[in-house]
Amino acid sequence: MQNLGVYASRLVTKEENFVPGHRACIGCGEALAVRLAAKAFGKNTIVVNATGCMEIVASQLPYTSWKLPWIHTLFENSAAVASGVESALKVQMRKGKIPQEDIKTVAIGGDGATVDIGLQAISGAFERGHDFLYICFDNEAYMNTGIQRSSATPFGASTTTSPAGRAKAGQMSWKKNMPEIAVAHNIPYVATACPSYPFDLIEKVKKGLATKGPAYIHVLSVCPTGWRCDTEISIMLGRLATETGVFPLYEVENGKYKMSLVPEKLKPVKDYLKLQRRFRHLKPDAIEAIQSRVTEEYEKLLEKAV
Amino acid sequence: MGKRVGVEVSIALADAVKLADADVIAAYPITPQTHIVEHLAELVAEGELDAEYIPVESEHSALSACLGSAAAGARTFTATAGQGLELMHEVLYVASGMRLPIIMAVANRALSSPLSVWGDHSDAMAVRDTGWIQIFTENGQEVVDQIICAFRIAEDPNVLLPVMVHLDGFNLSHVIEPIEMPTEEEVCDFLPVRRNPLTLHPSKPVAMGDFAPPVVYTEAKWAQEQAMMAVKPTILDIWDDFAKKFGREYKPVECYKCDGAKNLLFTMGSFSETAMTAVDKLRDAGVDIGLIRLRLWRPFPFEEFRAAVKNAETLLVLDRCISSGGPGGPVASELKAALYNEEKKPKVVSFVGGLGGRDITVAGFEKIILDGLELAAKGQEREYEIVGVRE
Amino acid sequence: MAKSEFELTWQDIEIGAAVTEPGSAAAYKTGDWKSQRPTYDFSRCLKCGICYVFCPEGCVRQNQKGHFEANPYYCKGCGICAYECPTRVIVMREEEEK
Amino acid sequence: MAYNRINQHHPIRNRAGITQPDVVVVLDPSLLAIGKVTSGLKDGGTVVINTSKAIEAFPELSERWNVAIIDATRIAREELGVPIVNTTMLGALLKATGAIDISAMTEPLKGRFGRLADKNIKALKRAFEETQVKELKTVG
Repeated sequence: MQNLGVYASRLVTKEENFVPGHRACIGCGEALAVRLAAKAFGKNTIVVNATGCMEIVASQLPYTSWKLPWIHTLFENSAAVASGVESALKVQMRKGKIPQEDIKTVAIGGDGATVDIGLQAISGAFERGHDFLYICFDNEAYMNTGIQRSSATPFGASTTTSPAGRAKAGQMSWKKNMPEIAVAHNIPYVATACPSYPFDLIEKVKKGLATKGPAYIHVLSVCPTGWRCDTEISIMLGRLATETGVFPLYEVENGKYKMSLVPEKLKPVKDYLKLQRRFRHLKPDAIEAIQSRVTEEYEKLLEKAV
Repeated sequence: MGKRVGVEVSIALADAVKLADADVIAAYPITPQTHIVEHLAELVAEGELDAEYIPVESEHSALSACLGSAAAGARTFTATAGQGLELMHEVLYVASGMRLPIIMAVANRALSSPLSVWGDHSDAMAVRDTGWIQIFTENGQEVVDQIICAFRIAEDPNVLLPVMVHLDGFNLSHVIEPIEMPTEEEVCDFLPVRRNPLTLHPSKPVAMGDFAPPVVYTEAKWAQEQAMMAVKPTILDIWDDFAKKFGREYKPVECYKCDGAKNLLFTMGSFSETAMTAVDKLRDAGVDIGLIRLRLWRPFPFEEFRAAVKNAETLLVLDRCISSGGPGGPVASELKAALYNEEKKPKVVSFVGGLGGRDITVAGFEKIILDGLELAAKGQEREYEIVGVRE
Repeated sequence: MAKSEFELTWQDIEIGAAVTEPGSAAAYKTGDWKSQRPTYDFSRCLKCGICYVFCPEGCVRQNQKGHFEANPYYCKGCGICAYECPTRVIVMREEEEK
Repeated sequence: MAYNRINQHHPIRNRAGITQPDVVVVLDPSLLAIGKVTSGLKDGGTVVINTSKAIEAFPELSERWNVAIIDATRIAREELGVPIVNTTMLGALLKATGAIDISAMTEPLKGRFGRLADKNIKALKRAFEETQVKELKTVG
């Protein structure tokens, strides 16, 4: 996994469903994640997109970056819209109004659309058991509006609404654990992924699509603009998030946890933090607090995966 | 022609949705809409209606699911009331902006605070500018007929806009009254299968819901508004066809004993029928009064309204909603605006009443009319009169 | 797309402002955003395609000799391909003034 | 509280609540002690009461109005197995007022109750038969 095998290009389809010409920032990990996921979607997928970076960069009238049927309506409702799409396909096929075929429904959104404003609609759609895949492309803040904190922003990160100052060291709450919230809905498939591990991401997306019932994938998407890092390390930083245990890769199939990647020894979290200027104000004790939290959470996860 | 039977209006409404062969219903329960969606859920559970009933977790998601469903080509219905309609507010604009032919029944209800589950038009007036075609009904038969017409109007290739059918909460939604239900064959004949120029399907990928920068937003909104302004002839045609097939006529503005009347009372919704009784009584007593009622609220039927009042000297308007800090009743202020540039126009006296389920009896309407005529003669001191408030 | 957003009239707007040409954004040039451009020494190239996989723009294509190269029309110059290339084929250089 | 209007000649257009009824039907006998159920009842009107008491127990009512009584709760328990008195009170109302021919009720009850219709029709008919009416003595 860590070193991509040679001839990597042969392992992925050349078909691009999310085409160049999009207006994502330079070095955007999220655009890469969407591009790779869209390859996995194939042609028979309808995409429901929440308002956010990926919607804005790909859909300015009169253009679209998508080669798939695509709909954007609002910020907080993509899971509900997907419920409607999935139900409409099902009933129309049943009634013979459209041909019977396997058409997948996917909803995508950023962390704000998923863990904050859209959480209720996602919970409702999961509970009702719609046959769809929800993918959260998590860049850990409201990047589209200018780097405001969300409940997915990690502890200590300085954002425009959790600025580091004399009294506060940036975001003072811990990142909401959305994959666990998805697991708590007893849906058949939950996974975490990162475009730094592209084949793993593509495989998980395909698995999510093939799942009957709701599936959820949480994709860490490095944002050089908001994380204040150099653009060329976008992929490396995603790898580092996994290698330090900050963002472990795993799957939960029918309640059973399985680690996708277990490094022999986790790298220190400070290696990950020091490359991002959103953390540069952190004092050693804050870094220590983050390290112990990451270690603790990682061990809890390993225990579940046994 | 179906049989005339005594049935609760909400149940008949749900049966009309079944006759229209809706594909997807997404709804969240709220008083006084509940009987509509309960009966639809029952029809689906019993296999009498082949549809997907999506029991969403909020009204916001109800209408959002309808967006997805309608965009994917399915015939789509929802119903709500009061707070529920308010929670849908931002989604309403999306449905019309994306030209999605969703049908919604609104069992009109007052808005909190204080909490009130009872009827008035505050919910309807708050959504008047959302780009939906809006039809008001006065009795159960009209509710059934207009629900069936609404599907045909919304899905007409010249329209492709969502339609709201308003029925007063409780005063209409919960009343058991004689209604003639059309037969399945009749509705099938009247309402063609939905054909969609653009839907979400892999056979022809389209992108719906792009954002519009300032250089193109105006063009997009104007295209939508052109569609709205062009729908009235289609609605009139559909109502004509309905009259031919079912024998019941509908007009954007309806008159009751208006011929030669110098004074007119203006109402919307189920109060209109009670007001007719008051008009009958006062006419018998020699008072010059007629009644006009608006059926088509959006698009506003300017020509028909102006024609209906052109010989009137006084127009008494009853609103069931306060425009807080504004001119009193939203309907009255619209009517005034519609008449402002006319050379010959009636004096308008604005009343607000029937708030939060407060009844207005026949005697109450008689008093409104007589007080209104007196105010018209001596001049209204304030922007509007409040009906029946205890002091 | 025949007309740009500056030329569209309201009559040109599709029903519901839909876009009926899939992937039409490919007409949009993002290449002039870049301040650095990738340069190649293909003698070391393994033709592995890692640069193709990791390009956020999806603008890397295989040329006739089988080497992978970014399309300057879209390339925003992020430098990911240069950083990830296992044999250091790619070097980012300052975009020259035109 | 629920209202009902019947008219076989004209469409009913008045949707306001009824403040001056011709008939008051009291489904819950405990209401007699709580509120004035006859408030607004027109002179010469009719009050129909679900009660286990004898008709003589309501002298004040029978002074001004026609009074009809029925032990609807008992009939409902015996015929339907539950103390839900709506159909039963309907039988009493028809007996007291003659507003609708009782035979016209069969079809609607079948439509409303399906497989439970027979029990309800029986309850309606029993109530119709067992209702006692004390008509107001017309003066003079």
